[in-house]
Amino acid sequence: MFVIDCPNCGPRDQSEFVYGGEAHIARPTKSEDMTDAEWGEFVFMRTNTKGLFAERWWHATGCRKFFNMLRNTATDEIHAVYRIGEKPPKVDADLPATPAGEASIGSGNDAVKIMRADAEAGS
Amino acid sequence: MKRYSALELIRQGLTGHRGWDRVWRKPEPKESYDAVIIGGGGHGLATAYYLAKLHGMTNIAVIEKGWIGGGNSGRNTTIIRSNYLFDESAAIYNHALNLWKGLGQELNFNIMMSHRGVLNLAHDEGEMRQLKRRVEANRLNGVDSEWLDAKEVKNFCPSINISGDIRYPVLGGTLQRSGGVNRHDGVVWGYARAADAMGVDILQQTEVTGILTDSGQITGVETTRGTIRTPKVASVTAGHTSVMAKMLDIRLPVESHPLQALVSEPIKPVLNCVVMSNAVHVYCSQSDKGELVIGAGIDAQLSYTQRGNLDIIEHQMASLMELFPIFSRLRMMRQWGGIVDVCPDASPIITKTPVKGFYVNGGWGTGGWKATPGSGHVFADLIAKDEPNRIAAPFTMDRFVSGALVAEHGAAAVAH
Amino acid sequence: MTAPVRRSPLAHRKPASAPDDLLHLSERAFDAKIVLRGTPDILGPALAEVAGVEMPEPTRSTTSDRHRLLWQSPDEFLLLGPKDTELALLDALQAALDGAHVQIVNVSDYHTTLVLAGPKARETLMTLSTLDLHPRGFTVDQVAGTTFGHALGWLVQTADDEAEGGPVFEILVRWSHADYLFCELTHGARAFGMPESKPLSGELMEI
Amino acid sequence: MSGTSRVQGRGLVDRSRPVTFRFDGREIRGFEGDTIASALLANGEIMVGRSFKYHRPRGIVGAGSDDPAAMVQVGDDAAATDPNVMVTTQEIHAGLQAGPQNCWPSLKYDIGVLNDVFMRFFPAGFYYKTFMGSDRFRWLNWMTFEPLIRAAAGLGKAPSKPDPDSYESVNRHCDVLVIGAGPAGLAAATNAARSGARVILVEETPHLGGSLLASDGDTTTIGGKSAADWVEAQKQKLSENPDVTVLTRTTAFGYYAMNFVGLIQRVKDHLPEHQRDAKQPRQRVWRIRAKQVVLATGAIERPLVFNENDRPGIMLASAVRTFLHRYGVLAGKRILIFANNDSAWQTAFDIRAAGGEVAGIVDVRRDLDEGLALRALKAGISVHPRTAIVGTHGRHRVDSAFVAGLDDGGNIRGTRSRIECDLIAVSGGWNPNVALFAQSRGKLKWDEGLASFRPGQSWQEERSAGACNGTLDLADAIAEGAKAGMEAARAADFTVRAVKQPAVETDAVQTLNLVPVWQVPSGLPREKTKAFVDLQDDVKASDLQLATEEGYDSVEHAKRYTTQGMGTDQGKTSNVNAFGIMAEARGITVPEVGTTTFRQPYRPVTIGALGGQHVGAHFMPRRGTPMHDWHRAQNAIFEPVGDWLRARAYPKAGESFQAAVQREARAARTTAGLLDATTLGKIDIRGKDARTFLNRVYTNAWSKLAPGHCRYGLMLGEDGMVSDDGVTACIADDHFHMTTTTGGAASVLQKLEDYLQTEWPDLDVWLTTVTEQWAVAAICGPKAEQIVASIVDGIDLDPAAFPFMTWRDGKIGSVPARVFRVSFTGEVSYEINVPATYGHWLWEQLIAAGKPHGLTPYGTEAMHLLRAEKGFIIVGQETDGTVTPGDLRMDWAVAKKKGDFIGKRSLSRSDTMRDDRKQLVGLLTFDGDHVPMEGAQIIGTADEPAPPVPMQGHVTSAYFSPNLGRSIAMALIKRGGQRMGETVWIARNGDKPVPAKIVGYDFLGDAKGEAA
Ligand SMILES: Cc1cc2nc3c(=O)[nH]c(=O)nc-3n(C[C@H](O)[C@H](O)[C@H](O)COP(=O)(O)OP(=O)(O)OC[C@H]3O[C@@H](n4cnc5c(N)ncnc54)[C@H](O)[C@@H]3O)c2cc1C
Ligand SMILES: NC(=O)c1ccc[n+]([C@@H]2O[C@H](COP(=O)([O-])OP(=O)(O)OC[C@H]3O[C@@H](n4cnc5c(N)ncnc54)[C@H](O)[C@@H]3O)[C@@H](O)[C@H]2O)c1
Ligand SMILES: Cc1cc2nc3c(=O)[nH]c(=O)nc-3n(C[C@H](O)[C@H](O)[C@H](O)COP(=O)(O)O)c2cc1C
Ligand SMILES: [Zn+2]
Repeated sequence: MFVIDCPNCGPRDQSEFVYGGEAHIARPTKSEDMTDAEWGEFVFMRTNTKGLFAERWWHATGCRKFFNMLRNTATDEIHAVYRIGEKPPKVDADLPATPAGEASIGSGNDAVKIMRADAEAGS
Repeated sequence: MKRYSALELIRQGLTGHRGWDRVWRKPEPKESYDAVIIGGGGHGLATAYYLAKLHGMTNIAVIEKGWIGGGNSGRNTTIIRSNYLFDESAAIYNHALNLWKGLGQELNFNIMMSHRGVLNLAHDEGEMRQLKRRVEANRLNGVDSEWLDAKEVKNFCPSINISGDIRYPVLGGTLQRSGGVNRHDGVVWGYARAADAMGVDILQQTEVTGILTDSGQITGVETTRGTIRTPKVASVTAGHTSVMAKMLDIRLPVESHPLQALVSEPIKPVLNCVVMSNAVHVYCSQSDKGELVIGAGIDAQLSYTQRGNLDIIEHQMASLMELFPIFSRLRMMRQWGGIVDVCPDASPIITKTPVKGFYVNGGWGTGGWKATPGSGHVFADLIAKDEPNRIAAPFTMDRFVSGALVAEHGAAAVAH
Repeated sequence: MTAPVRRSPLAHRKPASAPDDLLHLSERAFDAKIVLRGTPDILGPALAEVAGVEMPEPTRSTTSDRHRLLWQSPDEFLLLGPKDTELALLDALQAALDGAHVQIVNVSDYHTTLVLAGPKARETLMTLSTLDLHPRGFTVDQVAGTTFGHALGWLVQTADDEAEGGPVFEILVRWSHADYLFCELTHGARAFGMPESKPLSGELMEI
Repeated sequence: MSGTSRVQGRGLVDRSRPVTFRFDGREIRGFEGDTIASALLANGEIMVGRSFKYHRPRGIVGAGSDDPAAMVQVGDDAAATDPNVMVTTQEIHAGLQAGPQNCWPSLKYDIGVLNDVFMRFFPAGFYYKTFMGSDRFRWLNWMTFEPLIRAAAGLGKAPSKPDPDSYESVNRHCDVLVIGAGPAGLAAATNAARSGARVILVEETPHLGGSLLASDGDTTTIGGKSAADWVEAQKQKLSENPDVTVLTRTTAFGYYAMNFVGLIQRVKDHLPEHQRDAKQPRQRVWRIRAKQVVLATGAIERPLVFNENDRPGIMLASAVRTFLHRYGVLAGKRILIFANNDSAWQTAFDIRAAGGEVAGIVDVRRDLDEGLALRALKAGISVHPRTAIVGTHGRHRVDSAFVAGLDDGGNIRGTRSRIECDLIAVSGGWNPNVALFAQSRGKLKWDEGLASFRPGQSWQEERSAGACNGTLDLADAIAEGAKAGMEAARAADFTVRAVKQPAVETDAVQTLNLVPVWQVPSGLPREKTKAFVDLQDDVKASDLQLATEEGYDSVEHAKRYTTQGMGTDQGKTSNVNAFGIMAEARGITVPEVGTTTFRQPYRPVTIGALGGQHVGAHFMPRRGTPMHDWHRAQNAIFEPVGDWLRARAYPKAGESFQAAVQREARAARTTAGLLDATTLGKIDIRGKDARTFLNRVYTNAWSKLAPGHCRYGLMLGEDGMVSDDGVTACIADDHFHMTTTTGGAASVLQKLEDYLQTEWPDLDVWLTTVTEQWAVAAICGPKAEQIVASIVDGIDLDPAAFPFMTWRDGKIGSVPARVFRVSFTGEVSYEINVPATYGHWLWEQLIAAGKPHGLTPYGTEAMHLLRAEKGFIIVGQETDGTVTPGDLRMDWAVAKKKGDFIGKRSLSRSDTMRDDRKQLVGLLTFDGDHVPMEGAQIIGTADEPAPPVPMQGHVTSAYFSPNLGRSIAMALIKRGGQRMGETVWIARNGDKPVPAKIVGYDFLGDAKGEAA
């Protein structure tokens, strides 16, 4: 379970929060001018990043505020929280070496160990 | 391929089991293939098998970044049923169910397909209405499905608690007798062995790291073992579907979440069927080896870690106690997680893409195991003919533009 | 028509105690409770004037002789006052904040207050709460909106651990969760000899 | 035969307290502090069960939770029996009943052993190769064989009655969590605690001390104290520190993300019934959030894999020491040692020191430590270097071993000779217990000296110390523990000075000098060699080799194909051997093979304990309204609506549910009805932009709604599908009171906050939930006005003054009340809101005031019926997430001109604009007495053709309407809106379809005009 550092209330157990999905998807203001495809893009399409990912959380039981969080979805490491409207800060993260690969440590995906990583364990 | 049989087992038993063939080769990647399938899960291997068997495409490769079956295929609770609400879903899942029936024999590999029956329980008026609607739709679609009242539920599955005292009493449920469970690893291995025997190269420990195109047409893939040329690339990567699509700058309506499951210690048979309940959130069956196999919930956040939180398991166990108080003293032996690719309408994507020669099969979320043969079958058809067939057609990406979702999510109790 | 009777959600529960004053659990119903939405700079003067309380720091509460003001979010505060003062408070606050971009809502009946006091209060709460409730982690006047098992509530510590009788916690819990929480707390404290209250159940649900 | 193997003066068992228990139907005597295992061994018994697959006899191998297979069924009570209990961890107590499992008719004579006879035909994964049916014998498929296989599989039996015990989970935060209370863990805990940090120390066994308790306490001194006294001193230090919590009989079972660690404490399992405190749970889960973790979980000895190594009587060398020193039991009368390293020699010395007989030391190594050899010589122990055990003998317990010499190639040379013995103590080396480290997602590294994996790179805030870190030397382990404890405290922001660590003097063997041997050669062909790796699941070395040859060579495939490490012990003692054997079979190194994934739990955890206290009556809150007690008192039938329980109907004595519903619904239209509507969600909305906000969240227009008025609104998701509805009242120009569906209350508020905070932060609007501030009684019917008039003050109820879709403030007695003239039934209706604490009183006043007028309380079922008569939808019943306002034929509720609102754009997509979508209509069955089933499908023909049958839609609601004297139904039907008057058929399972006419869904029409 995560401990999430609410920008207003401080570190709290994940059970107090509601996940709010991908961050920084602005609702179109001129939807009437959009094609069906463009609108479908807004409603349904997601980047679903493996790696550093900006997402929203809602502190449902506490301050009831939405905020943003930068998390490495390949390791679940939380790198930063920041307020709605702010830009994601720059952080260093242990990102997967290849698009579908695993971070050098912490991914939890021992099950899809790649040969070369196996060999590394020996050294 | 040496055929498996009881006789062969005895023959080998007498000679020290030294004469078995390798289940699949360990080929070096060729320079080029007629098609490359990314993802050596059940769906990917089934796709390869049907491409080779039904479409004569044998110069193909299945590329798997880890070991085959190491994705969701190796970590699901193997619940198989086809009692979906909408015609489109019923069609594809029932297609799969029919293929499951003879699959062990067809593959010459015992996949332990056990048609022991799947119960879906209703605990309130809303669920009763939904499930009855489903039973009726199923019946008219030719899907085996029946309604049981609470007593009939108890008769069919004696270990369930149908007492009226519990928080959400069992009011009734649906039963699909042809539903059940099977041995997930066996399915993966059976497909792999059969596909390999027809010449399909299964490349394990090979990760696709890039997809090559030339003026909007697929030309090959980059892998951790070099570049492979091919005019057709099919992604069947479940949790990693978005990652694959991103290589071609395609966004998909998919989010990848951890989904957990667990097994209890093995015990003598106590649960004779599959039990699923949405309101109380229980998915449970007992494996042939004796463990209770219990599906837990999905974590809200997306994650690629194949792990999940303890509280999900705790809630799950509290729920299990509602329906099966006699399981309280059993013990959880192992818990694990997978990465499921969830679509907003809880239906899969089987589609061509704007890039010619790039096909995507994914979005099966928490419930794609049951579709494995059907999914592979129709996807092979799509890859071979470059057009979705009747069963696959409703599942293209177009629906997220037009709005013609196959909204099992809103309409029915969908999970596993 | 009979004279109005106010009934609290836990009217059917008697205060419960564990032996040796290890723990006391009771309901304090009918506090006046007003939610104030607005920024502290706007609310501050009005609250000082009407209730004599200062604006609390985040996750803290402040008190005056009759009132307690709980921080709930940067723009949300909960004012507690004596029984039957909510309408007067409402009027006074409305007058003091007339025209400002604020919201003032009477929620006196939304919550009731559970008072949990005694040396075993922290341990009891920790059967349900994921907060760090060690005296180093949670101190007097601290406030947290959180979960207690399946119930939601606002927790505030109102007396110090060193105080006679040990620490005192108050939980503001909504009507429909009050019985559940009361019973969970007695259940969690059974090891200290607390008599257990069983959650209400037995509603007929089968036709 | 009691106590024959006890050694005087040793062990922590209390010899003044004998305990008798039953095993396999016999009385066994032991002492308080014994486990089943130590008591059995003391009585000369070692066999306890049968293996999973071949039903081979299984005995005690380990002395703790690492034992692979010595499991029994405890308790013979149908409710409180426990399968698969490890005899090595279950403490004995009076009244304990234990019996063997997985054997029939008895432990000694087991039919299942036939599997053993045919073992050669049942290699790993044999079942994948048969039972799949053939063209000729299709019936010979899995469905035929499965029941037999299932009955043979499994181990113990589940209870058949609900668990009488209770469980609990608690939360704790700490600065330093130390797992394992061996020398390293004790040093870590005491040194961390010196800093003032909050420390929790967890130990799986009943005692602190770890491996120190498994050694001769007199020959080792720590800081000048005997080992036992040192442990006692540490214990004392810890217990005096109020910031330290020590938990024994507690296992850390799961290391999760962000230093969240789950512990399982066995509170009462070791106590006899009469000593079990009813106030305590049977087991308790501790959910620990630690700033820092110190892992000091020790090392697990691994056995050697040799031919016929699974006979009862073949035991880990360290277990022999543990039984001797911790329990004062010599596990055998004549003990043979078999090893590839120095540490097992200690076992030989200890046995001699305790007066036992050592049959010899068989060691596969050529070069032995001279000092050790000398010590053996002095102790009169014969040593066989460069020798291996190649076979064993004995029916239910080993009685002798066959040994043979090894050549330099590691192959058998010369002839076999026989050594008589009743116990073989084996050691293949030590595996650092890295399970928790690996769970925390740390990276393992291969240690050549240990020939095992140990912690490499940490990922979480954690450090390993002592044997689990590969540090086997006692002094080093203590120093490492102390350092880890201090570093952990510092990392948690405490200061602590280093102090001198105690000097350690010991003559215990501290060296290892291991020569790895993954499979001891037997000189026999593979098929004749029964060299077991996983004793529980009967995985032999040959199975792993076969798997490799067949192509299941990835460690994960081999695991799944052979079931290696998939038993209840999860391969604690066997996995590394298996990896070694696979490496040899593949011709690669062990680290190249890699490990399988370590998963939670470290040791199986009771399912009930994971559920904790949140089961049964505590499962979910039963949310009730202020009027709930009244409904209960009337014996109402309830229904769950989300977490709420709502009264569904109030049948009178002897009245059926259906009759009650009909009566209630009739009364609501003929006299008056009263509904508890408290559960509706309510949101107070305030701010100068409130109207703009409502315009954006609802489909219809809100700009002109005047104060005092109410309006019905539909809410969509961005996908254009109806997601909620409700009536919102304008209180003042900048102030609204919104209602939502009961189930939607929380999600609507979240959604509104979301849009407000993230999309439209420029809007000046505040939202506050007031759902439970108000109790709501909805009274309707011809007599409603009269009844309301008799209790409400300050409101002119004249319809002209208080028209439909308005609200007024008034008073009931002295209680302020807000009354809404809205209607969900089509009847004149008043929704009276009072502060919740007056709800019960209000309800009673209405009941009393209504009595003379025939006021009848009605439940949700009649409410559903009444609204259907009037053609009002219920979100979630008429809708299912696929329904637009147009589909509901409620275009009137969608403002075309007001600008954007949530979901608007989706309504003009090609599919949502299709004209053959399903639309909501009314249905009147030709037979007015027939009430269609809700959920029934609509078809186009009078007879049901063979499937697949084209379906046109389904019945969403259906009732017998007492007010219309016939059945009514609502249905979503393709193109329904354009098919008024058409006949369709409602399919019925097994019966002829029922014809029905498509009609509008306002069944009452203008007769009851209170419609939005
Ligand atoms: C806990 C759990 C329980 C479930 N229970 C059920 C159930 O009871 N019933 C049911 O019907 N469904 C269930 N499911 C869902 C089901 O498991 C999946 O829908 C199904 O197995 C998907 O199969 P697949 O072959 O598409 O995916 P996978 O088996 O996941 O295969 C995808 C493969 O792609 C590989 N891959 C990814 N990226 C790359 C790359 N770049 N290069 C090469 N290879 C790559 C992965 O390593 C993986 O092996 C469950 C899922 C989980 C996690
Ligand atoms: N000479 C050798 O070959 C050899 C081998 C192994 C150990 N040792 C000895 O081990 C000692 C090292 O001490 P140590 O403290 O590292 O190990 P230890 O074995 O003394 O203590 C480990 C403790 O951790 C407990 N434990 C393990 N897993 C647990 C869990 N999940 N939850 C709760 N408790 C758990 C065990 O019950 C045990 O008491 C040295 O004295 C050394 O001599 C020697
Ligand atoms: C249906 C099913 C049954 C399983 N039974 C067992 C079992 O008996 N013992 C076991 O240790 N693991 C069992 N597992 C879990 C696997 O060991 C493993 O955890 C899972 O395949 C995920 O892989 P991973 O843990 O290596 O990541 C089972 C898994 C599934 C899907
Ligand atoms: Zn917060």
